Amino acid sequence: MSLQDLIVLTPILNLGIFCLVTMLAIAFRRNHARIAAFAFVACLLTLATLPWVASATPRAVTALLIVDRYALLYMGIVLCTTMMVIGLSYHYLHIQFRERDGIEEYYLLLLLATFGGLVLTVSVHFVSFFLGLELLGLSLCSLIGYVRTRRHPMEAAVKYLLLSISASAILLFGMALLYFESGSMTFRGVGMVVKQVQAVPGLWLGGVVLVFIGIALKLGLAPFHMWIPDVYQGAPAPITAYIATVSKGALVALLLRFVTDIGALELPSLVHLFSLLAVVSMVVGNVLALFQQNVKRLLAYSSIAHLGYLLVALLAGGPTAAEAVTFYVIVYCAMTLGSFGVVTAYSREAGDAEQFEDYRGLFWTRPWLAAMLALSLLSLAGIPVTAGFIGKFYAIAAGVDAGLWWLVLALIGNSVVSLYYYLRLVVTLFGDKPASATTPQGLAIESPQTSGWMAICSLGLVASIILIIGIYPEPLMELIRTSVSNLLMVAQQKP
Amino acid sequence: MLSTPALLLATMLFGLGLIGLLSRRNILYMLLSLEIMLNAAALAFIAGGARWGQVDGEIMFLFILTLAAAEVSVALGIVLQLSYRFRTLDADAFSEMRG
Amino acid sequence: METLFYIAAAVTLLATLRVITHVHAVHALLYLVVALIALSLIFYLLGAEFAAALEIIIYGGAIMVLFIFVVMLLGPLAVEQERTWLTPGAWVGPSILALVLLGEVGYLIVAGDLPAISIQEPRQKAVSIALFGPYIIGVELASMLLLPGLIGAYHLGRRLSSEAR
Amino acid sequence: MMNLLWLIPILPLAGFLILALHGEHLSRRLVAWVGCGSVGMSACITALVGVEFFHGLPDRASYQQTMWNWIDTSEMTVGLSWHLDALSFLMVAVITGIGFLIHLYSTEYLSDDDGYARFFAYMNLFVSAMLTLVLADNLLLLYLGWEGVGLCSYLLIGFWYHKPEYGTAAQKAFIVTRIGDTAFAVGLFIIFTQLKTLSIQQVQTLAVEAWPVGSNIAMIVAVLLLIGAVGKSAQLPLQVWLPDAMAGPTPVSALIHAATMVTAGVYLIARMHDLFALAPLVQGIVAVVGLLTLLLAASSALVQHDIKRVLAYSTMSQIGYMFLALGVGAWSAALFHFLTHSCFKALLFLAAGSVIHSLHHEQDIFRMGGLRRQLPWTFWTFLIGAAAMSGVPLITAGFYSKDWILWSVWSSPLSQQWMWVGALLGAFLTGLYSFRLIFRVFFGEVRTAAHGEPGLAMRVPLVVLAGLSLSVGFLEIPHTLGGLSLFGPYLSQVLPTMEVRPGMDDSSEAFEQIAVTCSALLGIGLAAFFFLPRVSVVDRLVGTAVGRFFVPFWQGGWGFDRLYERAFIQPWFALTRDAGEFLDRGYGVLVTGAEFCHVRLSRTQTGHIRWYAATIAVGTLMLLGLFAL
Amino acid sequence: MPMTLWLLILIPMLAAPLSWMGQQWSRHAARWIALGALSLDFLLALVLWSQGPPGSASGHGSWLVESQTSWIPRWGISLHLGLDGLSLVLILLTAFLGIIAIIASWTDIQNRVGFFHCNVLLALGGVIGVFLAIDLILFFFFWEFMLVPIYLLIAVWGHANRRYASFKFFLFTQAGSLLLLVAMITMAFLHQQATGRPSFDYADLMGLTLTREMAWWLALAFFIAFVVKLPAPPFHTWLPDTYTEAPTGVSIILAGLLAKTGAYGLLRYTVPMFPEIMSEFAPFAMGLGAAGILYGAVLACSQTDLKRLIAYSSLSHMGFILLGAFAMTELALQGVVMQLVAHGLSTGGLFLLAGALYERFQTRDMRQMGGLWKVIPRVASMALFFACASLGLPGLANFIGEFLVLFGSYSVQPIITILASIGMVMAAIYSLGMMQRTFFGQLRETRSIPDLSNVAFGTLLLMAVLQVWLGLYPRPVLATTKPVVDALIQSASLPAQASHSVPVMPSTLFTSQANTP
Repeated sequence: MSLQDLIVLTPILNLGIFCLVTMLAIAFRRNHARIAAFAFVACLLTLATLPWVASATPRAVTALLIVDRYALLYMGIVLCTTMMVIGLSYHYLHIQFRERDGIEEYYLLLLLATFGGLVLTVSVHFVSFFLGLELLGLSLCSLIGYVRTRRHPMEAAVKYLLLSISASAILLFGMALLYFESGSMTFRGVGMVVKQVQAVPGLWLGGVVLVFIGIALKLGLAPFHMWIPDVYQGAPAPITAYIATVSKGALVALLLRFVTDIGALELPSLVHLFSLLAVVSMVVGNVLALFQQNVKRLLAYSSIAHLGYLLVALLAGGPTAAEAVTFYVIVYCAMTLGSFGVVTAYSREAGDAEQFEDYRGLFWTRPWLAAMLALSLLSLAGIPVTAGFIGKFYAIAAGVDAGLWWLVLALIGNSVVSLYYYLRLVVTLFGDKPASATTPQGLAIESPQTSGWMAICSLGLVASIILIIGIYPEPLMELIRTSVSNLLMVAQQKP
Repeated sequence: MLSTPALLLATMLFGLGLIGLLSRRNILYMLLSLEIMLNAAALAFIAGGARWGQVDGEIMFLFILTLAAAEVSVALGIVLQLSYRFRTLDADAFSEMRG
Repeated sequence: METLFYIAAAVTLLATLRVITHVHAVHALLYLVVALIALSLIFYLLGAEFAAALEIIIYGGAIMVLFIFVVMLLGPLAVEQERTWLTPGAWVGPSILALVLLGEVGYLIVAGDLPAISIQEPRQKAVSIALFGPYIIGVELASMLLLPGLIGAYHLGRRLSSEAR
Repeated sequence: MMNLLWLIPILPLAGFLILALHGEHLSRRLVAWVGCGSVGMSACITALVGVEFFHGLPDRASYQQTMWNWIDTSEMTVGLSWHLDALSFLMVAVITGIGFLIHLYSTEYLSDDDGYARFFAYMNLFVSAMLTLVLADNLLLLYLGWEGVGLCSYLLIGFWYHKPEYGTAAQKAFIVTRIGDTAFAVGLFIIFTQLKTLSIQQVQTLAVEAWPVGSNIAMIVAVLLLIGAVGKSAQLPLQVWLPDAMAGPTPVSALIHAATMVTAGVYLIARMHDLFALAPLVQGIVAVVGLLTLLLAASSALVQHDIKRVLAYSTMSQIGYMFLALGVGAWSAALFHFLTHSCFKALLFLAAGSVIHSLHHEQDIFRMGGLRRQLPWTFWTFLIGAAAMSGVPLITAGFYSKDWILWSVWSSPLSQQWMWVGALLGAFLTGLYSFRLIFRVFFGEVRTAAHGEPGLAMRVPLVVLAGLSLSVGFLEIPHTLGGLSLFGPYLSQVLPTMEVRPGMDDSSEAFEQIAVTCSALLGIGLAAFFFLPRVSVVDRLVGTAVGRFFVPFWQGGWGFDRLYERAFIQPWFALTRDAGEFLDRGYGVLVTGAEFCHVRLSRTQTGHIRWYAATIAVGTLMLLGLFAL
Repeated sequence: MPMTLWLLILIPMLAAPLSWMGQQWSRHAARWIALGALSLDFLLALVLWSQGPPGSASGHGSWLVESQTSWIPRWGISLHLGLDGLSLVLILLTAFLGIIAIIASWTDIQNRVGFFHCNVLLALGGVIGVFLAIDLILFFFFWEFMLVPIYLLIAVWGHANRRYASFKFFLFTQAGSLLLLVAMITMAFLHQQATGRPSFDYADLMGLTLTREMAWWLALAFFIAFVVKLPAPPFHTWLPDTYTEAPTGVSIILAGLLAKTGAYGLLRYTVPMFPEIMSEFAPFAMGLGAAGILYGAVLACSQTDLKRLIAYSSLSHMGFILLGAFAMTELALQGVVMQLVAHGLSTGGLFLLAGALYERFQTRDMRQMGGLWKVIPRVASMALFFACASLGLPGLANFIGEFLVLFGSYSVQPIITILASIGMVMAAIYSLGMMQRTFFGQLRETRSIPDLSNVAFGTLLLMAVLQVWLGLYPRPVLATTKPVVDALIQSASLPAQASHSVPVMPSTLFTSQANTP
């Protein structure tokens, strides 16, 4: 561990130290606002180190990590998203925890999860991969069940816990098989085996498939998507946003690196596996979302489909694919944050606003909130002027570039189908307010008239990001292009 | 070399764990089954280490152990909370969210 | 050597089978402990004696105890089963399996021809060097991993302060 | 003076615009002034133009005037241009002259109608469109007028819109003629594609150069134009609309469905005579169509109850004569008959209108009778009209025109003997049904009391038209009777004169004329025999088995309406009964399918952790099996 | 000068939020703002029209006015606008019909007025953008952009079945346009393969040399995308529902303008980009056009819902556009342009009247009407006029459009043209049937009903005057678009020679790089 190593690890170290400090701060004195601000600043400072670190990259730190621009970019995504989630969470928690009983650990767990996410982005080794993933997963598990007084979060926590550990077990077993076959736990080392022999060893292939299944489970790709809607629905809204964005974004970063390093796309059977996962995810996600009446579940299903789109881009391989995937991740994070952010901002003490009925006529009572949700949904649907369009453009472009015609057709077909349910929600926003304002459970709706300035600021920021990317994506494209070329360059340089 | 039979054993243990996970309704048992699966993975790593004469497998085992410890503590926390609130550990009872 | 391995494997499998089929939590746990011990024997046979030791200490010791602790805490869910815990028949299975293992270990000690000993330097040293050399980051991460475990368990397992009153 | 030509169609159009946009706010008197005045001024200008046309132009060839280029592309240049020659001048004169008289008549006839302004607006528009039709220099502009008169016909038939059956009749008229128009349009497409021009003059010259006689293309074009003409002129097989068109006010029937519009087909064929000459077979078809129509219509006219329907069928029949003449190459004869027919048929309709007017809109001739004394003006004018139509020799115009046609049929190299026989039968029938009408309406006992003679505005047109019906025939007197020939030479500038078959001399002409005269007089006599006696001979005749078959058959216009109802209208309604569409249902299946899939897939989301774990296990095993083994 | 193009787009777009806010100032502020913005646009377009001598502009490649700014160089996408005769005519139509639509909504829309006009302006801005963009992605941008406001307009202010209709509209269009997007991207990549840099520029892609198979698929995608919007069977089933359920003003925009964007796409992209394929494809496309004419007409005859009838008649009219666009003769193309304008005016008028009727009787069912001429003669007479226009009465603009198309198509596909002509008879049946059932016959209403207001009547009269003007003197439109039409025909005949010669590098064929800033 040289000084240089420490420098490139600054972001991770910084956040790790902040985790510890936050814990101490909580132990010292509980104060919701202060801790929230503290966590926010932690992310902000970490974010600030990224450009500084960039000059020293790329650099491998031990066999476990590699810090390159690609990783830094994803770190940036993860950190920005976390900051937004913190912004959204404050008011939400304020309402949920009237008793002020143990709110503060929430931020600590959030920071820890983010820490795990950062580790994932730089991992090139099974150990760091696995540990990062578990850091993220365990923190999330606690966060999902954080509002432990309500039934749904607990139910979601149990489901997430059990299924996520199953996923870890499968992943670990796959890794073990790969290790058994190749004698190496670095991604590239694992990939070397295949490059040296003519026929791909079955055990190796099995290991890779298991690892992919583990990742697919965490990402919620069909047919391993079952837990997604339940967890999304049960988790507190800001955490749902977090699961949908940070955990997936970081994992995609890792997946892209893994796929690139082991050269998975050179093996037809793995390409077929990915194609299958992509198509099934798109179809299943969209079909399940079609007539869904619960907004959070609907968004969950849509996220399954979006991961499918993303896989199409990933499958294309090559520089365009990496670019497309990264772009898509950014766009996807922004619009998911936007949609779940509105759910968060519109939630109340009795529970999250998740029924369609809650949103009927929202545009006429709270136009900005509704506009934000509409914008996010249209972005998810891929309508121009929103970032979603450019994202979809990129995905299609990658697919076309690689000549994946059937996948591209599946993608656009599914986009059309998905439009239906997004529009269903949008049209609800513009509907007429129902006469009797009760939820199906018979609870009177006291629709909140305020959402806290932090949430509003975050949403505004997200909206402007969606619009800016949608209208002038060039700077972001350039950034991604340089970063991604780094990933590929490293991949080619050091075999 | 015992590494290949060990891998076989690991696979069988993994399978047994999986069966346990699928067949038990009590969350506690499901957790136990998961522990078995993790253990199986750990065994597979050890077998890999033995095959290549490396210590990496063992090190991975250590980390899996750490995970198991951390995970069990969270899991048991949840189990306790569930039993406080809902007076049941039947996994099928927690299916209010669906569709 | 190989026979030992296969016997231990058989014990592991049998014990594990009982874990997943047994209806009583404590019994199942007992079987699991047996399985873990058998597994640690296998680790040992594979040359990973450090892992074997940790398996028993941490897994068989710490984690399983945690489980048992929770089972005890579960109160109503455990109370009804308390009577059945005391039946002596429940101890038979684990005891037999444990005895088999004991025999194996005894044989190993008596036979003395250990595969691990054939490695020149002590295994733990290599593990330690690797652990604090190339895997230092892993160790740090693992230590961080315990933090969410700690906090999660603390937050989730705790009752509300108002409820406690 | 000639450069005022453009005003002729434009003035009525201006009248239309004034009345349409502002008519409701004008007094009736003013409306009448505008309505009649515009047509009257048109007539005056026609007269002025006529003076110069007859004196100023060398050889009275033709005069052209372009207002502006209507369609102006590099491939097609079509001007809004007028073309005046002998043929169009004849038409213009008839349209403006008779049109003015009928307008004048209408001022009184419709004096207590709500839609006074609307009526005159439509009438003015009609005159304008009709003038456009006949003055058009090119086929596209002709088509504009062609469709325009169709529209006005539609509007005027459905003038009393509150009666649904009138509306239906109007629709029927428009749609049936539109079928013809469409064929006409296709003809235009072919002409343009082949000859790259639509100018009538150029089309004729180019066609003669480009297409050999009897060539397929000439035949096809001629047939298509013929279908157009047949539709407009209510000839077989598109004749079904005309009897129903009598739903419109009587002046409308007089102007549109007797004097002008229905003869547009005749005009078209005459206009394009060179083209038809290229297709002898089609010309033969024209003759046959004319002959068949004239017999069909004449027989149907015999048994109608409605006075206007009788006249409608008689119109079809007389136009049949014109077609027959055109078919045998007697272009001038056809147009001469057009001229006389316009006068006497307008007269008959107006007189019938006078009857109807004074009987409070009673149209059934079986409820009329003995009106001779109550309505002497009407009676005498009607009598003159009927006589002209039947071709009472020497004194009526109808005699001279019909005689010319029959003589042409007799002597033309293009005709057959049986055609002449058929035409002769037609002449007989004409006398019969014309005087049936006279005897039914004006003789016998009084069945419905009339409330007095019409006023001056209605009487003047009647008298003028009666005078014309008697006099215009003298423009062309066969040389067996003195041989004054003004009309034929006048048109010879535009239309070729018919060559007579060899071996036809004065004696055969005299014989032929005697036959015609006899048949007409026989018809009148038979009518007197049948219908004059109090106990009608006819009733007994109708009672016989033959009568029981033929009377309903003829009344229904030979069953064409029923045939079309079965063959076209009912299938059409069957086709359009369902407002949905099958393609939409196809997409509906997709939606249902998606819904089905959604419901099925939703059931997999049970919420049970163990089920989820099971899917994971199964999924893992399957993927491992698929891709790793 | 180039900025004027952006002004054309930006005026309505910037006025949109203003009119939304205007709601708070006074009841009619939103309407006046919208009206003002569109009038300004209209005037601007008129100025452009008067300035550019129509004869000098020669269609593709060289534009009357052009504006190019870099946007996304990574993909070779630029903000490239270009105006030629075709776009000019359509922009004039857009602004005009926009004004009409706002007048039509004056009494129709009473709630959420500001937001309504905001959406109208956004949609119109998008439409104008579509007509101006000559970068494919920019085109697509506007193409999609206009959907959302239109969707909202239908979904919020529509009639009873509005949700269904709005979904159908959006889904169909989106399906088509995503195909289009894929095709566009493919072309950009092909350009990259050929020259080393991707480009979405119209001129660049026009010159692309394609393999036959690839060209076939691309052409198909370009065809379907635009035909869905046009629409023609079997992609039309969104049309009747959408046109029917939309509020009056939006129906006018939908039928008058959105359908035109499809036609515009066919003329601007599909036909000139793949001339060879299109010439092979023409019989099929023309057959589809004829099928649309007949199918639409038959269904129009079956309807009892007034707006549905108009909708199907609109489908029928659009068939002529398809027919003409693929005939690729000067006459047919001129006819297509004419039909675009004429159909906008005639259908706009009819929808306006249907809206007026709905406002008065709260029904669109013709079975519940009848004899209305007596009560509301102004509505009736205007309906008569527009029915005549719709059935293609000579002297009105529709006639010019339809006949030029038919004249132009006959030389190419006689049989199909004859079949299409049968549509003229059917047009008479449904148009007159509509008049008969609505205005003629026995009167059922006994209460007194106000006739058209002077403003509405004046508006309709204006449209009628335009119909007559263009029907008798179509030269302004024909002359303005002549260069475009000539260029189109040239591009269609070009490959016949080019296919035998050596493939030319795209960049040498068209010199669009010259005007890159």
